[in-house]
Amino acid sequence: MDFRFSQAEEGFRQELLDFLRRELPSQWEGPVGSTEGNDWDLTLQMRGKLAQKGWLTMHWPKDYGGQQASPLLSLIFNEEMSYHRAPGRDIFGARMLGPTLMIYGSEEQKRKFLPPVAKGEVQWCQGYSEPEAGSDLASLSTRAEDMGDYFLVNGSKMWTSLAHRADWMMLLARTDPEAPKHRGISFLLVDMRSPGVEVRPIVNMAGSHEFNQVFFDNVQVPRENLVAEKDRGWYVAVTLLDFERSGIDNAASSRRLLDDLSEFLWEAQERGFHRASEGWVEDLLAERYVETEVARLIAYRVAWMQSQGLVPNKEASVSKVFGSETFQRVADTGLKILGLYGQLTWEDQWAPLHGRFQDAWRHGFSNTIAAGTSEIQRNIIASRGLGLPRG
Amino acid sequence: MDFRFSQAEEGFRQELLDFLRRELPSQWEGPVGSTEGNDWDLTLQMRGKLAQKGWLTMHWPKDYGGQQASPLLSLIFNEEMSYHRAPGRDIFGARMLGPTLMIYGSEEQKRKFLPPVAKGEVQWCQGYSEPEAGSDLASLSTRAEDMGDYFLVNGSKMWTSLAHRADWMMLLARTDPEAPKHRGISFLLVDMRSPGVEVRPIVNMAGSHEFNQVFFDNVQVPRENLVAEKDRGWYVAVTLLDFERSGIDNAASSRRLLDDLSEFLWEAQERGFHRASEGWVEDLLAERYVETEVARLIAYRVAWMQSQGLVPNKEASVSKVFGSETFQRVADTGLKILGLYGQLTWEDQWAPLHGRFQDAWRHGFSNTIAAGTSEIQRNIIASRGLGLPRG
Amino acid sequence: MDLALNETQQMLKTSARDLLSRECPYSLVRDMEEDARGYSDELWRRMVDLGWLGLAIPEKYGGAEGDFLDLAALLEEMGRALVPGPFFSTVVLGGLTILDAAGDDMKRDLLPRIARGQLLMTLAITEKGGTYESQEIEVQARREGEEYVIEGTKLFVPDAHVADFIIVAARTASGSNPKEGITLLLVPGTADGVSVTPHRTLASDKQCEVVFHGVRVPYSAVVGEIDGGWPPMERALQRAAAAKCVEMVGGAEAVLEMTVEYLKQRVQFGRPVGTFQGVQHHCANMAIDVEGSRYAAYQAAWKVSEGLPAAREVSMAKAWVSDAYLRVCSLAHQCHGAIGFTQEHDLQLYTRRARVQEQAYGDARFHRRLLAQTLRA
Amino acid sequence: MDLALNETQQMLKTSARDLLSRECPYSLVRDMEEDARGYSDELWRRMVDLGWLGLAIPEKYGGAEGDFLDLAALLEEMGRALVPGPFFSTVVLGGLTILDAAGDDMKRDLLPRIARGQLLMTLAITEKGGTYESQEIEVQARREGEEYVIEGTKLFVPDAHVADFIIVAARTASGSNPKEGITLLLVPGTADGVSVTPHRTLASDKQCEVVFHGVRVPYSAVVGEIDGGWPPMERALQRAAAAKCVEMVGGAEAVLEMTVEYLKQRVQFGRPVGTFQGVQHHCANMAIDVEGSRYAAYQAAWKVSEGLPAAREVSMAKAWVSDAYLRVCSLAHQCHGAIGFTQEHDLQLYTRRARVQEQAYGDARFHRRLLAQTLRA
Repeated sequence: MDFRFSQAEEGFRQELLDFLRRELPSQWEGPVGSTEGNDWDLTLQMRGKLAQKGWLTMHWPKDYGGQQASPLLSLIFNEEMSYHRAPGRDIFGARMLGPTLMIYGSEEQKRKFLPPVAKGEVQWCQGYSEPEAGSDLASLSTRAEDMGDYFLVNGSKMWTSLAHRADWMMLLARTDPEAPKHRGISFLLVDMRSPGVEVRPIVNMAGSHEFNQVFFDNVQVPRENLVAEKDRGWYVAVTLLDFERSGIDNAASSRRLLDDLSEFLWEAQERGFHRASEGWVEDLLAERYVETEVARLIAYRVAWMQSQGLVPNKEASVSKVFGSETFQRVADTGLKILGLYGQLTWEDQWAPLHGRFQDAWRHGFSNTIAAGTSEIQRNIIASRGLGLPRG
Repeated sequence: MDFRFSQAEEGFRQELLDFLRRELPSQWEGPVGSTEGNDWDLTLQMRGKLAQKGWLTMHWPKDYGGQQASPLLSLIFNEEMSYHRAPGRDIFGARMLGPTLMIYGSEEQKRKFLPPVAKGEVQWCQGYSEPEAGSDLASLSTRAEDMGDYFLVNGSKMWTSLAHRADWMMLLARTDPEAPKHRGISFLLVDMRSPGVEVRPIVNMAGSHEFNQVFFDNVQVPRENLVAEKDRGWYVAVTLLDFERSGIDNAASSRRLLDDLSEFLWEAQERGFHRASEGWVEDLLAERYVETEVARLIAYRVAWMQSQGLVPNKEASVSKVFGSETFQRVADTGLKILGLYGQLTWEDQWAPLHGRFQDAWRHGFSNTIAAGTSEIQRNIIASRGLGLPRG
Repeated sequence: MDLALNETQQMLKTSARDLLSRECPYSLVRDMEEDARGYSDELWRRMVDLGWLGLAIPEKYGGAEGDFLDLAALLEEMGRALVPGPFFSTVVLGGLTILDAAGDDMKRDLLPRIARGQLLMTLAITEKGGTYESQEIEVQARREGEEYVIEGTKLFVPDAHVADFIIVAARTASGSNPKEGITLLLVPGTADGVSVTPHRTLASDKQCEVVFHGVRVPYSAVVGEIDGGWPPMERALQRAAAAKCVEMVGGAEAVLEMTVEYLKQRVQFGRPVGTFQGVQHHCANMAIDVEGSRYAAYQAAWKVSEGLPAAREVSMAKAWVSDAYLRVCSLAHQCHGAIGFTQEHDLQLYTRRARVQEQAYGDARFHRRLLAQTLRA
Repeated sequence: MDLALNETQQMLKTSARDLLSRECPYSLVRDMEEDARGYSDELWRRMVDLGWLGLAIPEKYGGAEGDFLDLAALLEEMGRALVPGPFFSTVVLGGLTILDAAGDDMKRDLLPRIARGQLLMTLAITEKGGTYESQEIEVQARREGEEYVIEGTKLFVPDAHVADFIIVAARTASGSNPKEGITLLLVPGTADGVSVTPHRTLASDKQCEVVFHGVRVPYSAVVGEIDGGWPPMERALQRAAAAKCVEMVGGAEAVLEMTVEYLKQRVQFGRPVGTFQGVQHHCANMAIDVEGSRYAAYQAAWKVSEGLPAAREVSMAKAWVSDAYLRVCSLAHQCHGAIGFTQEHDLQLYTRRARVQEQAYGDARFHRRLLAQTLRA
């Protein structure tokens, strides 16, 4: 047993930290409020630089522009990027599309789609959920009619993160409406500039535009953009879903919030914010600290399993539930400690930490919903993990 | 709106308090440890005195030896009895059998069975649960064969509180094994001295003997002891179950524990038990205090509804869940505050408050299970209370 | 014991729910988040016409002579409908404080105008310490000739940006007991030296920073007794906390109902989501919290209404409801899934306000501390 | 990074589980609750024969030269099997403290006898303050000629009733820093003036009140440095807390498995209870707590084993596992229903011990306070 990272891994962490110190705007504490436009420029800039370092797709095989980095290096990468609130990572292209195409894609698809991702030149999005297909994803009804050379797509997708920035979409659509629901679904790669694609923003309760609804009106998708066999797309998607559940982002973001808060409170205490020195505050902060550290260990464990060639399953769900709920608890604790000040947003001159806690709290509601609700994760833990019979 | 009790109600409370001060052993703080033998003598003594005052069955109609007291008087009675840990109440006879017979019993049954209860001369127990029929009570399999003049009972009952003290049992047994499970059950009154009845103790994790398993081997129950029609016993039992769920006992017991603890801590603090003055203690105690007060209000609300002729349903389940969980939280909080001392039992000279908190904690596990688990109560709240469709 | 509202209160609730469902739709609530003033003249006039502004004001001052419980019943409905605007600050913070503490002249001057909806008021307590305790009050009012000169900054003052008068808790004498030497002063919102900047809050409500710079008011601006402002201020805080709790109960119940409705409709895995035990138990937990909140809140309001000592009941209520309402909202989000998280959905309107309401007039820990003090005493 | 036990440790665990499932059935655990000594000679001999007593003792002192992690792996299995008796006190509290702090003579004298199972030991820290802090240590040892004379009372001393030697933390000098002036003294359990009374605890384990009345020991009884006993005591507490966490993980996992098995078998409403989402989610929550506990505990044990600074990791682990294990037990009871609450059922054996283990070597709040101190530093 050894809880340390290797020298090489620690070396990488140091290189990454140096890189971030160099490349991020000075005094960078992460994006503030809805400064979305500027952020996107910075995101693209950073993505380019990450691609140059080869880090964007470091976990990919060398053949496809990766470095065959171990899951532990990816873990470190994600941990530090999250902790430093650094923009530029590519969840959809690098973490989801890539691994999927490497398993299911044709040689042409790999050659066409992977290099631009590795170079950070393209934005992907994920077209899975629909208004009537949330947790029950397989009940999706967006139709892709097989027209021979192409598929004709009609319907709409919901909660599509970054669709408004995306060049391409991984689309799940129904190709056989007669088949049992898991059996008639296909996995298509859709050019977002195709005629008939329309993207409408969904603004969330934190006031930011991350989600979209995407409408398809007789959109033609060439047959060569079908991944794996027709009607087998559900199984492709399921593989991908397991790449989505990572707890380290939540653990690292939670830890950062706590560190920021602690630092703020020491100073505020001296400036006469008496609340910071009340008896319950220390205990509550320490409780959250323990949780973030446990969340980190659980996430490490998942990555370590992967590094051993094991497939985390229950473990990934444990990490997802615990990480996302820890994040919510940390945000809530921060607001409870900050008291009346906690409600102020970044635009208010009195706002502590640029209103970051209320922002985290508002955003945090989605953490236990997106990428599989906590209820679904607990079902997985109970049935797949503990072997309890399905209800 | 008026949250006060009437003058008459307050007068009764005062009378009861005077009675308790007079009749309980001096400095009475409730039974300590497993001093069970003595307690039972005291229980019978107190029961006799309560009967003399007419309080044992005060909520019964005057015809049957009651005082037709309002549910609010019963509430006050139960609140003070619980708070003072006073023995002598009769849950099974007075709170369950009585109301049931008044609805479903024949005139003879009422005349035979009710007066001894009102006089405090008889102990009843409740023969419902079985080893294989817990939450799913209707799946019970104890058999009562209709032999004309009598029923022949075979099988066994589980978790029968006080069976070892009981003269009579309210028994649910299956009279028609072919009928759908709710339809073939009858409600019988069984003399515990009948040949073929055997009582075996079940000791609980608090080391005390409250439960029993009761075995029936060809026990003959005269036909006149059938309550309501044959095969209709389930509906009789369901009525009874609603009498079982009361939150005031939990609220009052919780409040008493907290009051004891607070008093102990002020003194202990002065004697150098520094833990009592740590910052988290005050907040935690106040949190529990608020919960016990909320539990009390919720229980008051149930009794008030009854006093208005309304039938609490969801409200009774809310009171049961919240009261029982509050009791567990209070016991847990006490142990957390008492630290190493909390684990000591009454037999240890260093035990704070006669080891009452560890005792409450151990007993408390049954509070969220007996008389309908918290899960079952939450199902009731969701389906009967909020109208969510059954799963 | 009587745990029901009386007939008049029931009628008031029914008519308020009816009116507000028509005239205060969620679209108005949304619009007012963006609006600089934060309320609509039309709705305000409707409320005035129905006599809501004067509901708790005695007849001799132009009101309807209702009591605090009548007002509470109305506030529950306003909380349910998320009514935007300065009703709470004008009536609960302003009007009732004047009624409680001011001399008859001031009452005769202000209360009838409040009842007629012609005067907006608020109360300025909190400063940079961010709490509702006497020792945090540092705004100074020093005597100069026949005037007080006010200097300092108040924070989190509700609706000060539209208030005709702000009742300011200012320090007029110093001493070892922070509860002494505080005076309540009636300051016109337009007085020279008053500058008001609305805060930017997560609920987009209108709490304000109010800076007093050499603001002069005459002696006659004193509300109640010189140096004796803290006792009426404590009573004002109790009224505000109790009223806020009832308002929150209205919101919490709306959230529960909205969630149950959604779960009945929404189908996943071939059956209504509401049939899954997981969300059923979430809803049961919400119902438990709503039930407890309702009676804790009304017990506090009733005590205030009767003029009985209410410190313990108010602190108990605010300690409980502050946390319970947020729990209810969190579970509602979990039951709603992604849709509840969108700006378009009405749920988040409640959630964001629940967070602000948690803090208003003391959060759970503040009130648990007060409670611990009353228990020890 | 390597989050698995090594092969030797795995083998050790497998053989321990095998042995204990045969030789330490729950019936023995129950019997030993009633037994005055609290352990069985037969099982003790088997453990000695397998070399468990000397596992973490260097070869030169007659041990197997294993490290703390090896011992941890074994303790996990002992926690799973609820092994009664003075193994923990003799090895973790006694042996490792001697190994860490004593001079070579004392090591040569004691450690081989421990390894051979001929010597039982324990460590006496806590006093009437009921905590593990230096300022609570008031037992006095004053020099008199060539002896120390010990006076005072220790509480909650595990297995003192059978210990051949008790290492006593006593105050030998007073000063402003409570961490200074403490000396560890080796006191024979049978020394004149030592009286031992086992506490009555809810787990019926054998913690003792130990009264020292004019107890005389020679200078040679000093373990380590005079007046310098607190640093090794802190290390001993860290070892004990880390070891206890691993033991608790063993118990928690057994509780989870027992619960899942029961839920698969138990049928209500015509289907296994384990199919209901309510209890499924209870089990998921238990699994989350077990998972977190395992890695928190082993991280602490690993740090100790490597001789790295471990204060933060140990406090984190004990803070987490203390509460998590109790949560696991509570949910297990809720899943088991009434049966788990009976004395006959094995679940409650774990539950009662979880409560004792929560407090041993510092509970969650104690360790969160230590943690807060390390974070601020």
